[in-house]
Amino acid sequence: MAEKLRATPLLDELEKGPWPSFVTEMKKSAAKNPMANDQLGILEHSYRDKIGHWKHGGLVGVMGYGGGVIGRYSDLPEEYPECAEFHTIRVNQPAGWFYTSDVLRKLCDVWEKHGSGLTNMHGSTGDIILLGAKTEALEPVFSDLTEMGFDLGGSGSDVRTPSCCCGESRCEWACYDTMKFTHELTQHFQDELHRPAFPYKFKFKMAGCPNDCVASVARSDMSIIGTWRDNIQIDQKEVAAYVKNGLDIDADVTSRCPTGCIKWDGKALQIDNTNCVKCMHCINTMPKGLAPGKDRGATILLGAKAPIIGGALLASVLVPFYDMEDAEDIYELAEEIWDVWGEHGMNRERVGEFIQRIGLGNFLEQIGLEPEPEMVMHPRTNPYIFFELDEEG
Amino acid sequence: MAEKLRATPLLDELEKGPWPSFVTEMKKSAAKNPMANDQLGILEHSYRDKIGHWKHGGLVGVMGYGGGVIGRYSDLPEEYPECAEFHTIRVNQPAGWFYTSDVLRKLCDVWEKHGSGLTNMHGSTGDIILLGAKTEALEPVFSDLTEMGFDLGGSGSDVRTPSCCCGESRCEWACYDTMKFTHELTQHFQDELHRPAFPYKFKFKMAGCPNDCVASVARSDMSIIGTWRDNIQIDQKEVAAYVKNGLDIDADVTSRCPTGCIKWDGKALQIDNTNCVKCMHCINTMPKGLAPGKDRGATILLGAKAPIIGGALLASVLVPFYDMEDAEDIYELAEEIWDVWGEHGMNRERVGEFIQRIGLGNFLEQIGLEPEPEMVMHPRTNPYIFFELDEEG
Amino acid sequence: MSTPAPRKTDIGPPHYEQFLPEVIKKNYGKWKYHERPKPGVLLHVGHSGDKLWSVRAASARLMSIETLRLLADIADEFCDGHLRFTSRNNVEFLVVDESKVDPLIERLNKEGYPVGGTGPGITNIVHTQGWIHCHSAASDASGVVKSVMDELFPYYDGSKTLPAKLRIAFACCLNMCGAVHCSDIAILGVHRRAPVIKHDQLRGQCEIPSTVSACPTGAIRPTTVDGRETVEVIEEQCMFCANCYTVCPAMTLNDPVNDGLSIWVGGKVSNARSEPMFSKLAIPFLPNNPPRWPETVAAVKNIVEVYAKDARNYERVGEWIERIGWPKFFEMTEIEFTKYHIDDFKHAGETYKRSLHFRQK
Amino acid sequence: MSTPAPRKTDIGPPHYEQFLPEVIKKNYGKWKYHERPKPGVLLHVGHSGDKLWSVRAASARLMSIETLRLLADIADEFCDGHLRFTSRNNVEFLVVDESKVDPLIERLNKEGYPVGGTGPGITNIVHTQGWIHCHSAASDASGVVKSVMDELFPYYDGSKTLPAKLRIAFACCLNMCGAVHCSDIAILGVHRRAPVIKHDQLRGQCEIPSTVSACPTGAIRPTTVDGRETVEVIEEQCMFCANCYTVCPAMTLNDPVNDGLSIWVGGKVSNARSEPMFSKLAIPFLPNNPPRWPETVAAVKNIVEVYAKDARNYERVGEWIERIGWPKFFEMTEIEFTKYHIDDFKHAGETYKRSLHFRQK
Ligand code: SRM
Ligand code: SRM
Ligand code: SRM
Ligand code: SRM
Ligand code: SF4
Ligand code: SF4
Ligand code: SF4
Ligand code: SF4
Ligand code: SF4
Ligand code: SF4
Ligand code: SF4
Ligand code: SF4
Repeated sequence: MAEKLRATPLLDELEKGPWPSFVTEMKKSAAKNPMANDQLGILEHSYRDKIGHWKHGGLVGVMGYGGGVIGRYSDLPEEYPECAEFHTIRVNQPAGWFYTSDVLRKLCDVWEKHGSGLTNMHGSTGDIILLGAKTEALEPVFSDLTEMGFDLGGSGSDVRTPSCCCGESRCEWACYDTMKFTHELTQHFQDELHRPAFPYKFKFKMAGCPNDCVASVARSDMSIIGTWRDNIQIDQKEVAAYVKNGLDIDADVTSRCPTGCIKWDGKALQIDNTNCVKCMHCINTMPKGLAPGKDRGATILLGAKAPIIGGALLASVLVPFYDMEDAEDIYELAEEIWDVWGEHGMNRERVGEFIQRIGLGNFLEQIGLEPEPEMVMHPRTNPYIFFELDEEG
Repeated sequence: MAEKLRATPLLDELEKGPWPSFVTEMKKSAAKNPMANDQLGILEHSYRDKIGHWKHGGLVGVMGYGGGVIGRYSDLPEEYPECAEFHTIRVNQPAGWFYTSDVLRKLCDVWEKHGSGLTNMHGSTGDIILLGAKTEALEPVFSDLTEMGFDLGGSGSDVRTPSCCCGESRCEWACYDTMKFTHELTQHFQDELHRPAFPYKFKFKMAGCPNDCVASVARSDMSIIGTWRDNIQIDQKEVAAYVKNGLDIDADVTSRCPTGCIKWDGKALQIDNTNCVKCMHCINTMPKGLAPGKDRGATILLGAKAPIIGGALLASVLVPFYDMEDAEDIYELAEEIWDVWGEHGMNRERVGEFIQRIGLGNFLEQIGLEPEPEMVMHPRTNPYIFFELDEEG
Repeated sequence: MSTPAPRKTDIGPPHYEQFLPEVIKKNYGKWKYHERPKPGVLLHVGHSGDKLWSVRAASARLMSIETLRLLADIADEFCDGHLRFTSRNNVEFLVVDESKVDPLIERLNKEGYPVGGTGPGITNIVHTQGWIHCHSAASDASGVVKSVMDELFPYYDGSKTLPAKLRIAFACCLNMCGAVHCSDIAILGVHRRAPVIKHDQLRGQCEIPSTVSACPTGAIRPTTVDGRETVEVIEEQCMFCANCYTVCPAMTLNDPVNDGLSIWVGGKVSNARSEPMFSKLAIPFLPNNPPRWPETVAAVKNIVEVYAKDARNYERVGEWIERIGWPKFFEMTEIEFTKYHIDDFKHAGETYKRSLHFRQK
Repeated sequence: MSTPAPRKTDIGPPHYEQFLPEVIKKNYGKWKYHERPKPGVLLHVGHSGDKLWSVRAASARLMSIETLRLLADIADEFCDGHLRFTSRNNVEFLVVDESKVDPLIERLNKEGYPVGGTGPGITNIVHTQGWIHCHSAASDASGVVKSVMDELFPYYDGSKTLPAKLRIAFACCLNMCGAVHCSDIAILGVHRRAPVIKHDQLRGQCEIPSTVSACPTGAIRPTTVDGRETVEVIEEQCMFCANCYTVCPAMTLNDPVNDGLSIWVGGKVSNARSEPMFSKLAIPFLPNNPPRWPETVAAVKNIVEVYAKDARNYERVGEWIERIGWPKFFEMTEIEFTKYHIDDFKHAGETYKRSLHFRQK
């Protein structure tokens, strides 16, 4: 059915210019879908009065799940009745965000049938976002999705949809199989993902190497980043070729090594691997010449988050080197952490804040890990040590 | 009068070895002075039972002064009656700790007459410490001291005895006259030094250059450190001579410059002075070849302290460059600070803690200084800005 | 009437393997190196010698199913229907036949999904919902992103390059779903007015104790209005974090005049050379000026251009600023340094300059 | 009977100028450079060509007036009675006649005040009162300092040198009068037992509210004992800071068994090369073992020797550790890393490692 598009003089400005226009996208849907058309109208309204027109969502969702749907109602239901209910469905993406044209079309069909026709490919956490459904459409969408093999992602105080870089599927630097691990982890924690039971959200992100192409160190409660322990692999001939082809190896590579452990003597590259901190820079600059070592695994870090409410955190080192062959043990580690955090964490306290509150030393004790100097930038500078009372000198 | 020395089998061990022995010093005094002899005994007692034997001091002092004396009583008055009262007198040292033999002898005479004969040359803050006097001796000591031109130092919540490096008197790097400034400052603030009226102590320390030989950045509420704005003075001939005489100028100088702004091309030293951060390292390594620039002054920093009770602080930049020709204006700046801190500071809250509590931005506003980026390591990372309400957008 | 199929739950995502092209299955974990043959194209070469061209195209992230179907058709035409999305919401077409690369690029450009975003330059902006879908938004997301990317487009399509990757992120409120806290340049929606309390709504929807305790600065306290229990806000203590609003919808912060955007710089997440860093405040406030937010676009462009001119190869924005020093950054960008730039939150003291290591002016 | 002289107050310290030797008055502010002709001797040369030899001698800081008189006599004999003390409590004799330098050194060595402490090595230890005079002390100061300096003496008198200056400080309690918070190596007295409360004394000498509020962790609360008001301490919340004791003498922390010493490393205050840094915890606890504290002496010596072997020229202890990394420091010194090393105070989170930048083992 063809719709008469809402007038959008302000938004029309955003159809100009070389970058793909979300307004054009909205109009594409709006042309066929009354919900998308009203959504276009309400956005133009926001552009006019410089204010959003969405209210807090109520508790909407699908049966038996506590997450996966973000409820949303507009505050102008009379003017834009078709998008008065405009819920978002978070659909768990396949690991690595790979699709075939077939499966994409099937997703589109489901969404054409039940929703606004608008999507986000993808949400910041990694989900496929289906944008704009009425309450009554939720169960049918869910049933059609599971039918074609998809399931919902996380929302609320649960495990959030894990995501990962493409890793071994398309990158020569991956130190473990991020996609396999992510898929299996997601399958393993289906219950934790769908039924919020934590003090707050818990995100996993997996990156194959220290370049961290999925920003895990900044955006996940548990960040698993590939690394290696042995020597960087060097192909001296290829290195020499880079130099010959114009790479200023002193200015751009060796002088940029954070520990100065790499030297070029005009002929060969020497790396003092005991002082390499696995930053990736030299490898990044010469992908043909250098590669991570062969003894590979990952560093596990904990506690990244956005600023609400104690300030943003980057993740901090929990396990300096983890052999990803025993990847299953990470499930146990995660469960150990959830037990402690679940019992002692406060409502809306992310695990990173929780660790800061109780102290990393105590936290390690409770989850049964030994303290290691790799976990800190430096030892304490203040003398306020909680010596234990039974330690009589 | 000759004393029979207390038996000190444990302390006697500390008369061995090449380093000057404080036990020997104590015995020297103890041989003539019963107070020092009992002090020797009580220390041996402490060595035996591994515990100190001093109690909190009461309020002792000299008439009209609120500071300068640290009262001290022993908890073993019966066993060591002569040092049952063992107060310390803090005497304000001459700036730079210069003495003549004459004046030293006069000090000794006063102390022989009234006290234990033991001293610290000097205390950590800088005072001459006269160690061990009875309450009744305090006024007489004071009167003899002032007679020969000395006065008491600070203690309690007052200006503490200012101290400084030897500066221009014996150092080629001094960027202002630390001793003159310290003497005049001390004279100017006699009232604030002798009559505690602040929330807590306030220390001044003056260093002639960024080497900070008086540790002012760590140990003073107001730290005034000499620096310069123009180019480092270079004597290329002398630089070349250092190199010729074996200085490894690349390893030891240029590669150690924190901003990499200094280069040696085999013949001449080039400094990109716009990127010099006045660290002193290159100058330190070649005192004949390099010297601070000619446009000299000081950076004023605020707020260093030991850890009680919020953790130790280093001082932070308050005035990036101050022309020490107008040194007098610093008195006004200090008074401005004391007014604000005096009014809003809590009891036992050092000025550094106070600034952290109210925020450096607010503090600057209250003392009437403009914010400058040199005052911070970097701008804020959290988004919690207290926008002012009258600033309607 | 057919009997309904049994309800499926907890099946998790489909297995990725079924969506991978053959060349990937074969070379999985066995890639040798990559090259960037041209802007927007990555060439990965396997130890086997196999080659894979990934052609990266722009996307508005907000996409109609019409567009998804178009992309599916294009994928069928050029690469057996194989495509993926990136962690920054670009689309990558996975091509094994080199001869299809250029025609694919041409087609994508024609359809309005230009190719680029690889190597040292600017790629897609990670962003959030804004006025499209979120109740918290202090600004729109998509409109600002579109306006900025239009202006910076030459750094996307490769007609201009930068010293290093420059990652921009956008979040429409302090919750920072766009994870702007670690971006080279971040644009962040901010409120600047204390919550206006809808007392009637509050009575129905909120618990007073949890609303009071939601406030990190203690600005909210219980009170009575018209004889009924509610809360009030001590405005001077409010830092506009909106945590109260998350907990209680009656504490509204949205404001047409005082909401707007702030600009942050110098964050990163990679471990390359330097450790991950937070973004730092550059500009505390710019007005909401739809549809094209010219002040914000100009501010971002200015920073990009100053950086482009002054930074060294492989030097991310934060690394560049650490080298030249913050005073120089403010001087070169002609951005005013104000008291708002000086941290006054929990660890503020840790950001004060505690040495003489700065350039004298 | 003579009338008493009018009482003088607020005269301040004597003017330094009267104590300066002529050569200093003449060259004040006009020194050109200095050299270190031999250990313990500095030669300053003025633009005028004038020369001043400063001969630096050790001191126990705690000095009898007998010794001060001896030093005065020596000064008279070798340098017109001119001497000064340094910011680290050494004595410097200010000599203008070069021929007197060596005899002076000989004399000082003979009298037991050996010459040294200049250049890259170890100079006098800044320290505090300890059991000599302070009520707070968790250990003696002078005894530990003497024991350490005896052992490290070769680094003082120049028979051994170090890569750079190595500054040691000692403080006998957490008040840190020795300012150990920024030293290459610091020795710090620590209590490890919660305050024992002398209830009788408390009633007479302390205010209960101020005692309660003195505790930064809230470990102290009001209670009644034998029907009278006093306080109690929740032991698990006590971090042994002794702030309560400073405020109320009845809260005693001194303990013969549990008091002892901790070792800290890597602080500095100069701006040379790196910015000033705090000292960091190396060893949480070593027992009080008078008269010579062998465990502490051995611990300090070990750190000095590992540093001496591994550090580069002009590399202070903290700079060396930053280069090699803390894990390596613990490995090389064979010091155990424990949970006590992990900060858990106010800004603890700022010390966690938030990157992959470390050496894999
Ligand atoms: C949809 C999405 C933004 C987007 O456009 O992509 C989103 C949207 C919302 N986020 Fe988020 N967050 C989204 C990714 C993130 C991320 C990024 C990430 O996961 O990598 C972050 C930063 C990382 C982190 O987790 O800290 C993030 C940090 C937050 C926070 C702050 C949490 C904190 O601890 O600081 C909140 C506030 C809250 O939880 O109450 C929040 C809350 C919200 C809510 C539910 C609003 C609210 O107050 O309840 C938003 C619903 C918007 C809507 O109407 O759809 N969202 N949120 C992202 C999820 C899509 C997906 O599932 O793929
Ligand atoms: C004598 C001296 C140590 C020495 O042997 O040299 C000393 C001795 C005492 N200091 Fe101190 N402080 C001395 C320099 C310092 C320094 C170093 C400095 O000034 O450069 C510091 C660190 C810098 C600072 O000010 O923070 C220092 C930080 C403290 C503190 C912790 C203050 C804080 O804010 O963290 C206290 C505790 C207090 O004030 O209650 C303190 C308290 C004390 C008291 C008064 C004990 C008390 O609890 O009341 C000590 C008296 C000992 C006695 O019986 O004589 N003393 N005190 C130093 C003064 C001598 C002089 O006047 O020259
Ligand atoms: C496709 C993608 C991963 C994915 O699974 O989706 C990816 C793919 C590659 N990244 Fe990345 N990175 C991707 C997001 C990231 C992110 C995450 C982000 O931006 O939010 C980062 C961290 C950014 C940060 O630090 O803030 C990231 C930091 C890097 C780096 C480190 C750059 C640096 O100097 O800091 C490299 C190395 C390099 O560029 O030489 C790298 C290198 C690469 C390589 C060369 C890896 C390889 O051998 O295949 C890939 C092509 C890079 C290019 O575009 O030039 N990738 N890369 C992501 C593409 C996003 C996009 O559409 O533009
Ligand atoms: C005499 C004294 C100043 C005073 O007024 O009393 C002094 C005098 C000199 N200092 Fe200092 N410094 C003195 C305490 C300090 C302190 C304070 C402290 O240790 O508590 C410091 C800061 C230490 C720190 O960073 O922790 C200090 C850091 C320096 C430095 C920087 C060293 C570095 O690389 O970090 C230099 C430069 C150098 O050594 O090349 C320096 C250089 C000098 C020079 C060469 C300056 C000159 O041209 O005359 C003097 C002889 C140094 C030597 O002993 O080798 N002086 N110097 C102090 C002697 C103390 C002692 O008895 O040993
Ligand atoms: S994180 Fe490393 S392994 Fe993963 S895509 Fe980026 S560069 Fe490749
Ligand atoms: S990976 Fe980084 S730390 Fe290691 S050698 Fe290369 S540049 Fe240096
Ligand atoms: S601080 Fe500077 S001016 Fe003062 S003595 Fe030390 S080196 Fe000389
Ligand atoms: S003083 Fe320091 S920063 Fe300046 S040129 Fe010399 S070494 Fe470099
Ligand atoms: S950043 Fe804020 S406004 Fe934007 S989507 Fe997230 S919660 Fe909503
Ligand atoms: S916006 Fe934040 S600071 Fe302001 S009242 Fe609400 S919770 Fe408190
Ligand atoms: S450090 Fe403590 S014990 Fe030692 S003198 Fe200072 S206050 Fe007294
Ligand atoms: S020692 Fe410190 S932590 Fe312990 S009770 Fe006293 S004030 Fe509290």
